[in-house]
Amino acid sequence: MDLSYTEEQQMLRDSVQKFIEDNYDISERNKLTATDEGFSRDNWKQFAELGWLAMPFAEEDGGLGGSPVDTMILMEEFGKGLVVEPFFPTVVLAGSALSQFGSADQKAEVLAGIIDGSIIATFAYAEEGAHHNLDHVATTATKDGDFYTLSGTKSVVLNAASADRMLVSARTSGDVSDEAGITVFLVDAGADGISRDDYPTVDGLRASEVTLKDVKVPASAIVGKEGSGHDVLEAVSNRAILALAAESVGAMEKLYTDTIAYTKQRVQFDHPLSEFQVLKHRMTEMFMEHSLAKSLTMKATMLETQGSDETQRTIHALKYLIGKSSRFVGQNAVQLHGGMGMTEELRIAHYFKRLAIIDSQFGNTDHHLTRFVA
Amino acid sequence: MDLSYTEEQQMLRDSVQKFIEDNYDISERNKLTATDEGFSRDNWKQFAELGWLAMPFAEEDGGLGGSPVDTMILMEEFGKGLVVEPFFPTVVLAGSALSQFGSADQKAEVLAGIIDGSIIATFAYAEEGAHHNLDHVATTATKDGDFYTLSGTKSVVLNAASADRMLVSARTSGDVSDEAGITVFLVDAGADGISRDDYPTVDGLRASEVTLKDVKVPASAIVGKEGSGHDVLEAVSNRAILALAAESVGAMEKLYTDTIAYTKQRVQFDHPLSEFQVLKHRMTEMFMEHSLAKSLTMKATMLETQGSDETQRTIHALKYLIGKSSRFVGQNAVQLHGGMGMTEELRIAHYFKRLAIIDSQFGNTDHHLTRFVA
Amino acid sequence: MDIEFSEEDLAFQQEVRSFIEENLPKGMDLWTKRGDWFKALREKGGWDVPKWPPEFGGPGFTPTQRYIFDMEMARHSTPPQLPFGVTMLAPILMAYGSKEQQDRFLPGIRDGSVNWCQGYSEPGAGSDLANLKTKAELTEDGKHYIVNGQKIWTTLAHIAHWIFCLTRTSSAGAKQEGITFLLFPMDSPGVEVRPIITLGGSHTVNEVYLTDVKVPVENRVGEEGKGWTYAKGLLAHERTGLAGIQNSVLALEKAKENAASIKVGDGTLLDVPAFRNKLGALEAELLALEFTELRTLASVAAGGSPGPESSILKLKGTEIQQRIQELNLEAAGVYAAVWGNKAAGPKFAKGAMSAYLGGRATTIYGGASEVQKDVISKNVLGLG
Amino acid sequence: MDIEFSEEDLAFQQEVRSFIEENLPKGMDLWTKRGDWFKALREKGGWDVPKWPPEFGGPGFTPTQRYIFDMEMARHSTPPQLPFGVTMLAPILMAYGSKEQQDRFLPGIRDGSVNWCQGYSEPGAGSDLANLKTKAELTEDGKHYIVNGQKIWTTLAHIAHWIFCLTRTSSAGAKQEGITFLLFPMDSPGVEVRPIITLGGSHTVNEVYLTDVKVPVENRVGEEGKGWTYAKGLLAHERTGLAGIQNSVLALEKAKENAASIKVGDGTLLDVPAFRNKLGALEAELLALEFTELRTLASVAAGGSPGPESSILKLKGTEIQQRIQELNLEAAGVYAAVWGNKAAGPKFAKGAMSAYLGGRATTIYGGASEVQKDVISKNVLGLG
Repeated sequence: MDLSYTEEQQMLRDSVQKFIEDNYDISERNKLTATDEGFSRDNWKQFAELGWLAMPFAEEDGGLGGSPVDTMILMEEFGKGLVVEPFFPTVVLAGSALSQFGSADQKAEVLAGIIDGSIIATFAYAEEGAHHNLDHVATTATKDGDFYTLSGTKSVVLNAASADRMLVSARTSGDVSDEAGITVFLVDAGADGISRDDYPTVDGLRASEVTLKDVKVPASAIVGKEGSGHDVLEAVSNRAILALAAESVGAMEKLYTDTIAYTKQRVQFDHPLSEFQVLKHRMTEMFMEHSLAKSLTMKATMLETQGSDETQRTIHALKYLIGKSSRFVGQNAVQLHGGMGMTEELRIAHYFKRLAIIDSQFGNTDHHLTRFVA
Repeated sequence: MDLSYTEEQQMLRDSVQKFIEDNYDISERNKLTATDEGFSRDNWKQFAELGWLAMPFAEEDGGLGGSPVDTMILMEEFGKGLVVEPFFPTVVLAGSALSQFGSADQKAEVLAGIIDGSIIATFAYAEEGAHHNLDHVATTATKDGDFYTLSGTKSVVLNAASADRMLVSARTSGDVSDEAGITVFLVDAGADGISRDDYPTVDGLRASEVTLKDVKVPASAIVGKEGSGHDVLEAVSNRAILALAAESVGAMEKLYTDTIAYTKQRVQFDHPLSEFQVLKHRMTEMFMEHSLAKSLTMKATMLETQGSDETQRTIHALKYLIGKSSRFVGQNAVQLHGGMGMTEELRIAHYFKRLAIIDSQFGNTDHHLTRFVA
Repeated sequence: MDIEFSEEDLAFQQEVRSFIEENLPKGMDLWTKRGDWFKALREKGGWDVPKWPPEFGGPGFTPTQRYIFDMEMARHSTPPQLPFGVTMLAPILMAYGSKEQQDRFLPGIRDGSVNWCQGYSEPGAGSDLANLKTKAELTEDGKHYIVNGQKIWTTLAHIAHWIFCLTRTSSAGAKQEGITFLLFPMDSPGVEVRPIITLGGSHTVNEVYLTDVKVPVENRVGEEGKGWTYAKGLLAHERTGLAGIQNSVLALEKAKENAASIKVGDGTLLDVPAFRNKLGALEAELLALEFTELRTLASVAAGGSPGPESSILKLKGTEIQQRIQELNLEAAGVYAAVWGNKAAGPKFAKGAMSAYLGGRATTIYGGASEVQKDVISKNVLGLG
Repeated sequence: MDIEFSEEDLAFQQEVRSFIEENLPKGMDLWTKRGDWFKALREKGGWDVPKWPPEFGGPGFTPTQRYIFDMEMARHSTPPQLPFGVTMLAPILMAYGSKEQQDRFLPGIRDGSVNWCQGYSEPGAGSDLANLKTKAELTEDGKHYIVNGQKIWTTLAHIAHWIFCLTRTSSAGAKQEGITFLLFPMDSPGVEVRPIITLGGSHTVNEVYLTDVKVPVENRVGEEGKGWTYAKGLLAHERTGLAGIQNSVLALEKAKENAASIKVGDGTLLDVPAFRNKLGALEAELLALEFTELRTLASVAAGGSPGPESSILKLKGTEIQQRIQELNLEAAGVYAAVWGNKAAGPKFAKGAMSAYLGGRATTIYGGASEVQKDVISKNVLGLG
C-alpha cells in the first residue's frame, strides 16, 4: 500500500498547475466561455503536446499507459482551474469506451486522433424519459445488410458542436429500458441525417440536443459487440464518475480555501467574518466534507485501477457522497460570501454551478444511494 | 378560528402546573420511580379529584365532555413535569377505546371506574415481530359458544402490574397481519391464565411482557364488533400519538429552557457558555424545533377534534416531526450540558430518555414518514 | 381553541374567491391586462393595498382576513406587485413622513406609476447595515443635502424612478445614530447605476454610485439622524414578507407534479423512496411552519404581539423555499444544465435551475440566516 | 499510488490471523481465559503493547503493520485492554518519566496488575481543561506535595489502584503554565471516591475528592509546571483512540444483521427504504472515513506528520458511532424501553439502549465536538 504519488504523477500534477497558473484565471475563463466553441483550440493543442490527451491510454494504442489515478490528478487540477476544454467528453467518455471496447481500426483511427489532439469526440447517451438510467435507450438502430440505420434524439451531448466523432447508444433489440439489446456506434459527427440544437450549459460549457434521422453507419462502427452496449455504458459511466469526483474534489478545495480567505478580509460588526465561531465551524465542516470526499475518490480510483470486486459498490457510494458534500460546500461557500457569492465576478459562483451540474450527470445522489444500498 | 385557550382550558393548565410545582421535582420523581408500582396512588386520587381522569369523556358517560385539546393541555404539562402516573395507558389508551367503541355496560362499569380513579387500565397491543404494525396480531381468540379463549404474548404492556383491566388485541380470523379479523377484548387483569414478567422501563416507568394462556372471556368482553379491532387500534393510536406529541412538546420546552439556563451559568474559557455563538445558534435551533413541533401538535389536535379528513395524514406527519425534533433537542440538550447532561441528577437525562421511548411507541419517525408519503 | 374559520371568515373567503374568478385575466391576458386586475382590486375597496390602513385607502382587513386574502391570492397565482413602494416604503411614510410627503408619494406608489428602489446595503455594510458610510452633508443655506457614497445589491435600481436611501449625516455616537432617511429621483445628476450580473447571468441587482447628489431637505423623512429607527421597522416588514409560506405550499404541490411527470422504471420519480421521503420530510415541516404563521396571526388578532414564533418564519421559510428548489433541480435531471434561451427536456427544467441559483439569495438578503439566529438568540432567548 | 498491501504486509496480515485463530479463547473461555490471551500476545513479541516502541518491549510495527494489526483485532473482537495505563499514561512515562519511574510503573501497566485512572477534569475545568484548580503545594522540606481539590468524570476511579493527576503548583502566568503531573495510589489517605450515576443508571465515572493527599516528589513526572505540555500530547493520543473506526465498521455490519432480523411486512427492516437509505448514507461516510485513517497512516509511514485529515477522525468517528447506535435503537422498536435485568424482544434490543445512552458521552469526553471544531479551525485552517 502506497498512497503517495509517484515522481511521474507529481510531475503531471505540477505541469497542470503551472498551465492553469499561466493560462487560467476567472476573467480568462469568462472570455473562453463567451466564444463560439466555449473553449480554446490553442489550449487543446497544448494539452496534446503536454501528453495529457494520451495519459490514460495503453502504450500499444499510442498512449502513455497511465491509470485512472493519472486521470484523477488531471481532473482534480482541472476542477481547481475550472478548465473548459473538452477533456471529459473526449478523453474520459469517448476515450474510455474506445480504449476498452474499440476495434483495432477504431483505435488506429480515432483513438490516435484523440491522442494527437486532431479529433474531438463525445458520447451521446442521455435521452428524455431516461432520468439517469443509461439503459433507457429509445434511439433505434435497424440492421440492413452490412449497415445500420440510426434514428432518435439524444440530449445534453457535451461539446457536440465541436466534436468530430460521436459515440451513440442505440437499441438493436429489446424493450426501451432493457439491459440487453443496446449497441454503441461510432458515428461521424457530420454524417447525413444528424442535426443539432446547440446551447451553452449553466456552467459555461457547451452541449446540444442531437437528432439522428436515418443515419446510415457500417457494421464496423459498432464499439464492442452488437447488443452488449450495456457493458460499454457501465464501464464509461464508472470512469466518468471517477473523473467527475476528482474534478469536484478540486472545486471543493478552492471553494473552502477561497471562503477562508474571503472571511479573513471581510469585516462586519467590527470583526473579520473569520472570527465568528459559527462561521469558523461551518468552514471546518466544509474542510471535513472535502477531506472525506477526497478520501473516497482516492479509494474508488485505486480500486478501479486494481480491478477490485468492490469497485462498483464503491463508485455508487462515491457519487452519492460527492453530491452530498458538493452541495454542502458549494451552498455554504455562497452563503459565507454573502452577496459577493452571488456574483459572476468571483470564482465561487462558477464552482457552485459546475458542482450543481456534476450532480446531474451520470446519476445524482439519490440514484446512486439507491443503487449502493440495493 | 381561535387559537387561544378558553377560560376553562387556562384553568386546567394552571391546575396541572400548580400540582407539579407542589408535588414534583426531580428528587420526588426519583423516589416515585424507585417504588414498587413506580408511581403514587395518592397522586392518582388527586388526579381523579381534580377531574383530570374525567376530562376527555362525554358527559353522558360521566365525563367532563372535554376534547383532545384538553388532553393536549394535560399531557404537555405532564411532559414538563415528567409525571409518572399511568394517565397515558388508563385514560388515553384504554379510555379512548372504551369511550369510542365500548358497550353501555363496559362504559358503566369500567369507564366509570377510570373516571373516579378506582380502575387503572392499560392496552396490550404490541407483539414481537410486529415492529410498529398494530395489525400484526398473532395472539388468538377462539370462539367457543358464548365465550372466547385468548392465547398469546403481548409486549411492553404499560403499567400492567398495576392495572385492573386490560384491553387486548387478538385475532379471531385471518392471517397474522391482516387488517380484518382483529378483535379487541376487555379482560380482567387478574384472570386465570394471565401471567406477567414485570420490569421497569428506561424512562423510569413500568411495563410487562404479558402471556395469555387459554384465558376465557365472555362475548360481552368484545370492545366494538368482532373482527373490527383494526378500527379500534387506529383510533386509539391516533389519540395516543396526539397525547405523546403534547408530552414531547412539554419535555422539549424544558430541555431548551434548562439548557439556556445552564449555559448562562456554566463558565468555560473565561466566558459563560451562553456567549459562544455556536451554542447560541444551537439553542436557537432547539427553540425553533420546539416551536414547529408545538404548532403541528396544535394543528393535528384541532383537526382530530373537528373530525377533519386531513387528520390521519397530519397525525403521520406529526409523529414523524415529533421524533425528529425530540432527537435533535434531546441530544443537543445533553451535549450542551456536557458531562452534567449525562448524570441522573439533572432532569435533562430523564427528559432525554423519555423522548427516546416516545419515539419507539406507536410507530417511530421512519414508520410514520413512510405512511405520510404513501 | 378552534381551527375552523368563523362563518364571517368563510363568507369573506368566498368573496375573495369569487372576486378572483371574475376579475383575474386568464391565460396570456394575465400579461397584457395586469392593469385591469389592479384597477379591479382598487375599486373593490383598497384590495390593491391589502396591508394599508383604511385611513390611507386600505381595506382594513382583520388579521384573519389578511391571512385568507394572502392565501387565496397565492393559491390563484395572482400577479404580485413590486414590493419596494407598496410594502416597504409606504409604511415608513405613513408612520414617519409628513402629510405633504404622504400626499406627494403614496398615490404614485399605489398606482405603480413610480417605481422605487431601496438604497441600504453598501460594500462595507451588508449584514452589518448600521456600518454605512454614504455621507449626506447639509449645504450652508440648509436647503439641500449633498450625498456622496456607494450603494450595492440595489434591486431593480436600473428601472427605478426614485430611491429611498439611508445616509450618514453624523459619525458621532453609536453607529446606529446619525443615519438619515432620504428620498430622491434616480435621474438626479450624480446618480450612476452599474449592473451586477449574478449567478446564472441575470441582472436584478446593481451598484449605485452617488456623487454630489443634491437632495432638497423636504425629501428627508422624519428627523435627521433617526433613519436607523425607521429602517429597522421596515426591515421587520421585509422579513415577514420573505417567508413566502403560502407560495411554498403551492410550490411544493408543483414540485410533486413535476416529479410525477418524470418516468423512473415502471413508475415516476415520485415513487422513488429517497426522493419521496425528502419531499415528505419537507412537507411535514411546511405544515408546521404554516400553522406557526397562523399562531402568529392569532396572537396579533387577539391584540397581542406576534409572539416569539414569528421570528422563525423568515429563517425557516427561506430554508424551505431553497429545499423545494433543490427538489425541482433534481427532478430536472440532466436537463438542469440547459441554459440560455434554449429549453430541452421537461418544461419545468429550465426554470428549475434559475430558481435554484437565484434562490440562494433568500438566506443572504434581508438579514442573512446567521444574523437572524444572532437576533433570535438575543431578543427571544435572552442569550448574551 | 497503490491501494494493495505489499507482499510483506499480506504475509504479516496472515500471521496475525493465524495467531488469533490459534490463541484467542473461544466462547465463554474468552471471559475466563483472558490472561492466557494477553500472555500469548506478550510472548509473540510485545503484541500485548502494539504501540510501544521496541526499546520498551513493544513490537516495533510499521504504521501499516499497526493498521493491519488493529484491523484484525477489531474484526475478531479480541478483548480490549483498559486504555488508561497502556495507551494513555505509558507514552508520557516513556517520553518524560525518569528511568526509575519507567522501571517502577511500566511493568504493572503492561501486565495489567495495576489499574490506573486519569485525574484531569474538574467541576470548573471540562472542555477548558487548563482552568483546573486542584492545588499541589510543596512541603517545607521539599519532599512531598500536599494535594487538595476535586476531580470529576474520573472513569473507573472506583477500581483503580493509582491515579495520574494534573495539579496546579503555581497560578502565575498563563493558565496553561504552573500545572504539574503527579502519580499517587488511590488508597492514599485523603482520597475519596464518590460514584456518579449516568444516563441509564450505570456507574462508570466518579467524583474524586482530594484532601491533604501526600505525594512524594519522586512521583512527579518531568518538571514542575510542565504538566500541561505532557498532558496535551497524551490528549492527542486519546483522541485518535476514540475514533474507533474499525469498530464502527464491525458495528455497522452488526446493525445490518440486527435490522435483517426484524420482520416488516413481507421483508425485514433492512428493506424499508427510509431505514436502508440512512444506513447507506452512513456506510458511504464510514468508507470515506476509513480511507481517511489510511491516508493519515500513509502520511506518517512516509515519514511525515499525520496531516490535516487526522484532525477529523475523532470528530467524525464519534458521530458515526452515535448514528450506528441510533439505528440499533430504531431496530429494537418497542423493546428499546425494556430496562433493568430483564430482556424482551430481539436479543440485541437491550444492549441497544445502553449503547445509545452511554454513547452520548463520546462527543463530550476527550474534547467535546465543539471544542474539536475550534481547534481544527484554528490549527488546521488558520482561522483566528
